[in-house]
Amino acid sequence: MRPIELELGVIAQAAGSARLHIGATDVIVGVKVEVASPSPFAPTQGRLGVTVEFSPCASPVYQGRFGETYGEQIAAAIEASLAPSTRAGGAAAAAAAPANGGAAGASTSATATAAPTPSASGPSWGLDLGKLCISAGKTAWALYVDALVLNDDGNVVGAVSAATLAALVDTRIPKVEVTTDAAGEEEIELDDSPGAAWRLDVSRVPLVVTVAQVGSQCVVDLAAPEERCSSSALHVAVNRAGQVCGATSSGRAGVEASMLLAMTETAQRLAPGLWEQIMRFLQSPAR
Amino acid sequence: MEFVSPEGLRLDGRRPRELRRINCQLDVLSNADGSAIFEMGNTKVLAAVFGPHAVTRRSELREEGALVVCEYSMAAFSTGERRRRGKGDRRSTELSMVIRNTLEQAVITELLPRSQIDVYVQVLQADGGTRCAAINAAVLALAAAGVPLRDLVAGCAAGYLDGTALLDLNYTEDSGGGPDLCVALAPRLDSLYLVQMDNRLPVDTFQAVMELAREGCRTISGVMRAALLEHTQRLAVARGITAAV
Amino acid sequence: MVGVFGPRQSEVKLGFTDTGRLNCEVRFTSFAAARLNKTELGALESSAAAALQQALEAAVQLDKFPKSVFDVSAVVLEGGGGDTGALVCGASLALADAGVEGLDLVPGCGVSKTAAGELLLDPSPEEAAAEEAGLVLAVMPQLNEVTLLSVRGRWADSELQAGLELALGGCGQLRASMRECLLAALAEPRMPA
Amino acid sequence: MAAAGAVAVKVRALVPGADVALIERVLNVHDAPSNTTFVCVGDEISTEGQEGFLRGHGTQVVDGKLVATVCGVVERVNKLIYVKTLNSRYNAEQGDVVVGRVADLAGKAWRVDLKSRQEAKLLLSAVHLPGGIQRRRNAEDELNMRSFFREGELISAEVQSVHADGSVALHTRSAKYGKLVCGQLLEVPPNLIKRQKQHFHTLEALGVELIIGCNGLVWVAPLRPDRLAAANAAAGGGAGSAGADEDEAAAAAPPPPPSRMQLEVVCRMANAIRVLTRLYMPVYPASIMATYEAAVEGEVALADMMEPGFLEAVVGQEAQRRSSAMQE
Repeated sequence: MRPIELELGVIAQAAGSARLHIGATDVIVGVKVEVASPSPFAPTQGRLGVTVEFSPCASPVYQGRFGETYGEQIAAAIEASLAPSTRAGGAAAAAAAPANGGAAGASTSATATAAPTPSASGPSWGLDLGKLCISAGKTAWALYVDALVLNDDGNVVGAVSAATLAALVDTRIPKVEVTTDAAGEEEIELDDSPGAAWRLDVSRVPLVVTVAQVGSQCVVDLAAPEERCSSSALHVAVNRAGQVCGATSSGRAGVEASMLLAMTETAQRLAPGLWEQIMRFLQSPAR
Repeated sequence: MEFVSPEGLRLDGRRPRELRRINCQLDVLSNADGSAIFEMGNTKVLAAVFGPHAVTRRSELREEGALVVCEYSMAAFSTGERRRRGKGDRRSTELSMVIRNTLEQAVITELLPRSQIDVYVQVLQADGGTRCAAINAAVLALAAAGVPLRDLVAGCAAGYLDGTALLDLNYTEDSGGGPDLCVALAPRLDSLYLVQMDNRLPVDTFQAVMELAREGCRTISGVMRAALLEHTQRLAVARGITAAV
Repeated sequence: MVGVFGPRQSEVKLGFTDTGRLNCEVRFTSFAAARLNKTELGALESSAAAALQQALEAAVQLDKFPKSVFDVSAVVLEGGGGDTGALVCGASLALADAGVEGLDLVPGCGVSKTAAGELLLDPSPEEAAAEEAGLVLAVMPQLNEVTLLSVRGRWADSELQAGLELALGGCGQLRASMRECLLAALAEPRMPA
Repeated sequence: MAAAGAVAVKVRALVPGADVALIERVLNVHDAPSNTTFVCVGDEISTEGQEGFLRGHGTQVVDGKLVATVCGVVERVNKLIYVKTLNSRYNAEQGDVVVGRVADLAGKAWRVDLKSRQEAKLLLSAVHLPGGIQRRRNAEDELNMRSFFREGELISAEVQSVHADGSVALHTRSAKYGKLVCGQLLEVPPNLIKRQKQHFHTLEALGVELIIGCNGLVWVAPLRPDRLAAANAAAGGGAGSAGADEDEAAAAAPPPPPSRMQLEVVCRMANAIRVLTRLYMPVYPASIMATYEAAVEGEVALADMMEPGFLEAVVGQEAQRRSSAMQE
């Protein structure tokens, strides 16, 4: 892989941000936190939203709305890697709804229990959205991860994923206290002092690695011209332990099943080392 | 809310006639023909220029001069409150038009017939005065791309709050409800390329605010000039031009 | 329900290509996705369309249709679990029925992993909602080439392999029934359009 | 860039403007001789001591004073004063060797993207017909244009003429021009390229072919002894392999696949050009070779050529070369 260059805290207005260069690929990720109401499907969890935008600065082809679908696809892959339940679970719950609704009429609780409920210890991977809850069913932190691609020289997915990890490490969330006043109304007090802020636990956040097929070889970290030569690619989310936490395929041609497994394995071998390297850099005093 | 303290200091500790800290970086993107980051306090704007190149849509081809295309977009994380701004919302479209109009006058388009210049402005951080910062970043990027310009146009905002004319408003001052004047000036030609103002302002005060904004433009233009000169010199040395002479 | 239109001439503004193009569009009926609001529905529809396009693109011999476009529009009448798999199967059948040259039929199906580590082929909505991890696979069985793979949740290596094999087997079964269905349709006299 | 399985990933701090700082530090920008005048947009150019002047490129006259319209270096040739920009798009001149990508077909011509100010056209009548037959092009040839060059393919050509409105006409009426396959394309700011007598270079000792297009596109490919013949054959219709270019993957393409050694040399050469581009240094055979040899001597791995260590070494070498040139 090409060397990765990272810079943290580039956006003053964001709770956490990172800029990342890999080759000439240049992405900025900003994380914002806001107090919002939790999703009705998961009242005890914070919200998570991921967007990926291509700046027209990257290339004139991204002028107007072009590149939005591509951005959405990347965003979906990153979002699925950060939290198990938001998008995939939402779709599953939605699919479950008519079936349950038909059987039990007004029983809305049926779907609520059917929706994936992470155990008390939090989900097995990704971010623990339960920690983002302020008051069950009423208020929770909404975490917005916004990525901006300033230059596309290949491996955008990997770059966005790594930058997201770094930005999440950089993120500070203010402490809040919920007090109940006489009328039973809940009030939220924000403690704005930087010392009182807490950080997210990123130890379970997987990295998304793109493995592409060029000819009959598995290749990682392609530059833009190389990307045009690859027939298909697999974006694999792998956590630090080397376990697969999700995958999506892309490309115009089919892949043989054996090749698919080889690609996954490549990703599994690569990602833990990458994860450790990034964390070591982020924790090093040199920064 | 008090915008100017009795000691004559503003919310961020500036004097009324003081600009924020300016920082210019040139050639920050490798793909673009010219690019620049213009920072002014907490406002940070990136501009990229592609071209001049052949027109992409033949119907827009102009025989007599170059076509300037502008797109202004704000990053989702750029504002204090996160707001999902789709591309092409009304504010962005309006600002794209404003920047385009200003730049079309600044570029000597007659020299580049039948061609097109794309200017993309991306706001990375917004803290008031993005309009002017966008113009400044775009002019820097155009100069870095070697596009002939009539003058080093610079933009600056000024306002009038608490009975004082204030230079270069930040976001809090901008939303303070007072008049806000945005000016783009060609310092050598001493001609105005853009004047925009909202809210009302007595005519005699307008003169003072206008003069202040023009003063600000001259100062900014000077800073931009220094940045460009230094950059040019670096490039020339790397290229061995000076050594050869 | 899937309809295929085309091949038709490509719009001039998109420029020349020597291969064809495939446009996919997926809509959910209002009762198939009653619990979603507009934006969520939009996101679901566009992601389903992207998945469908990806699954079919490799199978349709687009290089045989220069300068032309196929429109594949699908409507999900009722979401009963495994929507993506069903979409791919339906669209592939529709393409074959429309006489579009393809490399193979593309069956697609899903596999769910329960919390206990059991693997379930073609999960029902309840099973899918309770799953710990899942995957969707679309494949060209005759060529043994995977055209779409989407994995969610955490998998151990051996589990993933077993899940893939199970899904491949499921796709094989699907292909057989899809083939029969097409042959039966051929045998029937057609109504003139 | 690396093959799968290589896990060593370097993560380090991003320092904006590191390259520029490097140049400044090593080449002593501020100590540079100041007998050249730099100007910025809107600066007045002194015309003192000159009776009358001729206004050249990059200048305008405001109130009788000469004012720069671009940033750059002031050049004076007799009475003519002009400003040379250091970074701008390619301006075509007759006889230039260029490398471009076929954008699309327009009637009897190919539109070629040269990364220039205006589009360039390669007329059907400006290419050799198969077998070198001399005749008028007919409608059939027009229909078969794609068998010569397709969209997206790279070609080398020569500027035949520049029209008054600035548009460019190309020709490939020589065996050395034509389609380019199996190599790497590099983009260099055109100002870094000097017009020279020779733009085609074959480095036989290394087995590399180098085309330095005046428009800033540089082509590096493994030298194929049969290239000239192949070029003719390709022009002879029925060109098979299209699309995939500028990649190592292209090594899989037909006649004799270049050896791994050759490919490495090509990559090293390409990286040498990338290094020069990044450091804003002129790109011409001698500078490319110097960088290439520095990498070979220093035993710098292919992937490490873009690392700060090597960049510094290259700048240092350049500084030394200049100081010795000054002493002479």
